[in-house]
Amino acid sequence: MTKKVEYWVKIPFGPIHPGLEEPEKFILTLDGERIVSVDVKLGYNLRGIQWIAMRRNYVQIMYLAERICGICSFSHNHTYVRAVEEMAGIEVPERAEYIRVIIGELERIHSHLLNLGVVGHDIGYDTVLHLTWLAREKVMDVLEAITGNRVNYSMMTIGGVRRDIEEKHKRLLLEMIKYYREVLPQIEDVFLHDSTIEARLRDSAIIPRKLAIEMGAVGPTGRGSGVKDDARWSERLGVYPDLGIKPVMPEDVTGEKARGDIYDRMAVRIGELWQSLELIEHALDQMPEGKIKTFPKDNVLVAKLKILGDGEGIGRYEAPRGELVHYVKGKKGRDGPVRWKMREPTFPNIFAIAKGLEGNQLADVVVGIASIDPCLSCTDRVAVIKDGKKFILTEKDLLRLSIKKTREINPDIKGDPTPAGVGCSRGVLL
Amino acid sequence: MTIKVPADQGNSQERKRLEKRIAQLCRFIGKSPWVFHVNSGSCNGCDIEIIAALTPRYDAERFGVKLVGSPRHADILIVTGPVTNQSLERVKLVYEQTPDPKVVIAVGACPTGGSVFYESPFTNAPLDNVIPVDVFVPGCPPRPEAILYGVVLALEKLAKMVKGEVPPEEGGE
Amino acid sequence: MSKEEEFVEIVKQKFPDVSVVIKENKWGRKRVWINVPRESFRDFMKFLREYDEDAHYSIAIGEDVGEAIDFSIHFLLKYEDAPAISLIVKTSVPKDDPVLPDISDIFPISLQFEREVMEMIGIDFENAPDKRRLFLPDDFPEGIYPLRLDDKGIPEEMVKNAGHPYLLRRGE
Amino acid sequence: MKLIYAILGLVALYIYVSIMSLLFAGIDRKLVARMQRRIGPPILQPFYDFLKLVSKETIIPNTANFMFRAAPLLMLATTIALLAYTPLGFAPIFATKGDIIVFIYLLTLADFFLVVGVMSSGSPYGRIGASREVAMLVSREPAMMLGVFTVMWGISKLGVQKPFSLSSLYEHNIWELGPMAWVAGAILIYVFMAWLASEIEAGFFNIPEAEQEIAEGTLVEYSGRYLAIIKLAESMKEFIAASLVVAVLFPWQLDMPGIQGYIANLLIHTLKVFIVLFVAKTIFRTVTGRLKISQAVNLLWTRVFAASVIGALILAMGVSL
Repeated sequence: MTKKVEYWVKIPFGPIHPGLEEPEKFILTLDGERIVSVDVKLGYNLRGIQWIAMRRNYVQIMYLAERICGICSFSHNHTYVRAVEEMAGIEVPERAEYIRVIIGELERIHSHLLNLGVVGHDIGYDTVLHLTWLAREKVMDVLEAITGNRVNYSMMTIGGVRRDIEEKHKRLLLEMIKYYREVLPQIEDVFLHDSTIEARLRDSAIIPRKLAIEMGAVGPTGRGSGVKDDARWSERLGVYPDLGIKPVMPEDVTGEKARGDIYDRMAVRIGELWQSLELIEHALDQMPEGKIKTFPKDNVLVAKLKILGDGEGIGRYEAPRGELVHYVKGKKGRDGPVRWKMREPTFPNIFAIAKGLEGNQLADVVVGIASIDPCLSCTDRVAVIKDGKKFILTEKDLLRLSIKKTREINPDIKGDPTPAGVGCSRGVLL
Repeated sequence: MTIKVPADQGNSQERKRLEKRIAQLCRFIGKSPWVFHVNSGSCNGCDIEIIAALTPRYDAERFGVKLVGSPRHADILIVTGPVTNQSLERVKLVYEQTPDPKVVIAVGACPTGGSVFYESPFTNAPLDNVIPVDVFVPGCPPRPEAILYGVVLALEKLAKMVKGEVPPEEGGE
Repeated sequence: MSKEEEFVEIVKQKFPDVSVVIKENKWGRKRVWINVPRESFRDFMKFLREYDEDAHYSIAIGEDVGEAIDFSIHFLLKYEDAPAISLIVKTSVPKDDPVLPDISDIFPISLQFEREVMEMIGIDFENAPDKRRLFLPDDFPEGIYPLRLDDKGIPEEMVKNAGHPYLLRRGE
Repeated sequence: MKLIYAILGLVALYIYVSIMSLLFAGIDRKLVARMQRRIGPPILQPFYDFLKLVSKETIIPNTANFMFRAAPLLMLATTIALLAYTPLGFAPIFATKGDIIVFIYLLTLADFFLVVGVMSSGSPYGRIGASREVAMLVSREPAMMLGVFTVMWGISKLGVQKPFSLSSLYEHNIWELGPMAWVAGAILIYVFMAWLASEIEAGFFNIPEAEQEIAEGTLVEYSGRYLAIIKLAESMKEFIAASLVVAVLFPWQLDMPGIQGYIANLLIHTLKVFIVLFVAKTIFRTVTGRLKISQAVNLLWTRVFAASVIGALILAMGVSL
């Protein structure tokens, strides 16, 4: 193999970067514009949630669980509550299950529309951002009407739901569904048939099925690569089976086999938007009357949990970004859990996309990362402590750091760059 | 000609002349505030509300607000998140890079008092002891209208500060 | 014979010294809890890989239980048709020599979970390909493992307080 | 004596074009916002941006050498020099034989100075932006040059005082060269529109300033006064590039004598430039997203250059028969 001299540049990507909404740091080794290898450095978002949880009781942790991530706050709350209910063996009334489904699907709609806009924004297509976010305001209004807050709606409590869905909320929901039945076809048309988006998203940042299974990719990222798994379906969660839930695969939306590129991930998200609308409709008309929580008062709840709380519980739920798992271990006589750990869908997806990005161009990095819809605030749970010894990484200047690094690691090209990425960026133009 | 207003300049007459010079030049900052968003470990509930403020329904662009990509171009620094230990250096760095007449807005409960992460040893929550903050917008997350109101307040404060009424160190009213 | 019982039969033949329990929660979801001694941990993982090629490694939990450290992993097997087998494999490691075999060649994603457990609880996975820190930045003091409950955990004076009124009254 | 008039004319033109281009930038931002169902900033927003930027403190990275400071000024200087050769509804001030070559040379020189300034700033983001800018620059010029030279050659066939000069565009125009030229004209419209879009980096070609990927691309290091100068120079370059397209393809003018003639022609020309820029920039920016640099270069070579070659051939056949 003739010795090819290549000039690599290492570009730190993040942590504060307009393209990425959260601080994460990808160190990209570039050969010209082609990415050779990606190294992920997390930890900018650590707030010590697990450590704080050791000092809180069951009810206080619900407020902590919901502030792990702003966009999927209901999913975290829902999974934590399920884990505690499984550990303590608490029954949930039928009506509360249906309300949980409705709020969960509303949050999925708002999170998917948000991600469609961000992906459109990342390829410079600002009109898509503005129009999808305008459409998203509709679901935010409905959520605010039902739960009182646009983001971080604490609807869940252990053993049921905090607020009920009255008659006027039902009318609002039906009217919203009618509104989305008109708007979604346009958004779907933009994302599936527009030439620019097709040119930018087809065959870029590909995650093959084998890599997706190895890296345990979940949610739209996994399903986009052909892994047929949806936590609500594989867990037979609550009332989802009788609402007719099944994982949305790219074949049902685009008609072709899943290729694992950004295009398929977007197609899965659009398919899920349609599915959420149907789920809400079925839930609305199958919802029985009855009470919405088993323990009316919270202090009664904490007292009961002190007695019942023994053993371990696993909660699994399909957050908008993928399968979310919470593990709670309780001991009798303690009003808080002994151990609480969560694993967010972004954690495996980040390492899957890091592998998937190799061989692509720099321009694909932001879109690739945005396509798995990273929620880094979920991913970092335990933070670091800086004690007396001040060890300041005196980086004089954020960008100057990259200059220093580039000059430091001026490429010693002894190792030959073997790009593991598959598929070259074939520009099919209009 | 970068005008550095020397805080404890000997003859205050020379300083007053400099300040008048700045005030005369800086009156346009109110008309075209360019915003740079700094996420220091936030749960991005506030970040999506900031971007929602730029989208059609709340539309901050009608005041000329524009989200820029580098701190060099920014006038307003919007900081969200409880300043985790790792982003502490980044926040200070970005603050130093922003050109001079600048305003810092802390959006959300986390920079104000560390909301639910108040006792965590890993966050140095009130943004005030990291960088001087001009406006705190409370709320978890604050509504887009509250963020826009915060921007307007910040611009008024900047205009007053530039005219010299509000001494830049203490917080003013 | 549901999928769980069938799986448990196979496990019982291959690994006689493993304790297996099937628990069912209030709404009828069965989970298989398996306790594996440290020695047969690695070949149990190999067996899982053969049993289901697409096994999904979902979460790894490190836990400080007084004198030992528990390490449990949740797997999802046979999720092609509806109710998948939800399996939790538990092993425990004494505190004085917290060493576990590394399984990142069988499940590549487990490397990241191991890196996290290494820096948070202190279990050492020998011959793990990448022992760098995942979440903790480089200037984190060596000996401290944040999630430990004993002396190696976060000392009291590191607890900060961002001006919360009630905290002050409790005299902290 | 004539020189003093020329310089005065140049200064007047400079003031006029800078105001008009900033005005158009405001209208453009307003229209794009309206198309995205937003209210959008006031029309005079670019003026406020410019004045605010002038009053801001300028930060110079200490790794940047003197070229970093000189580049914006040189860029503005080349753009002003460019004004002397641009056809603004009347023959350019220094119209000589073959001044089309000087025009294209100055146009590319302005971009070149920006690239040199960014490279000297030393930031890898800037370097990536600069390399993208050069890739775009190289791949868009040939298509335009081929188109302009063929049109000039066609017109000089009809007997013109100064062949190959931009002033000859106002004596005869492409549409008088017979029916074959009309077909060629249609193709050349596509070529020139694509060239204009890539010159002002709108829509598909908004790659060097791609703020998502590489943090504001080329302009990442500039701030304060230098940024203001670069923004002004860039919007003036937009106006000049559009006026070249208008002069070549839609050159119909009133022939009124004296000063009123100049002013009337100038106003008509400005209106035409606004329409062309509206199509090439506003609509294009709203409807399309950004391509990858490899796709953009691929598009410029395989589609735009090919069309330009075909157009030139048809025009040549039309003229020679």
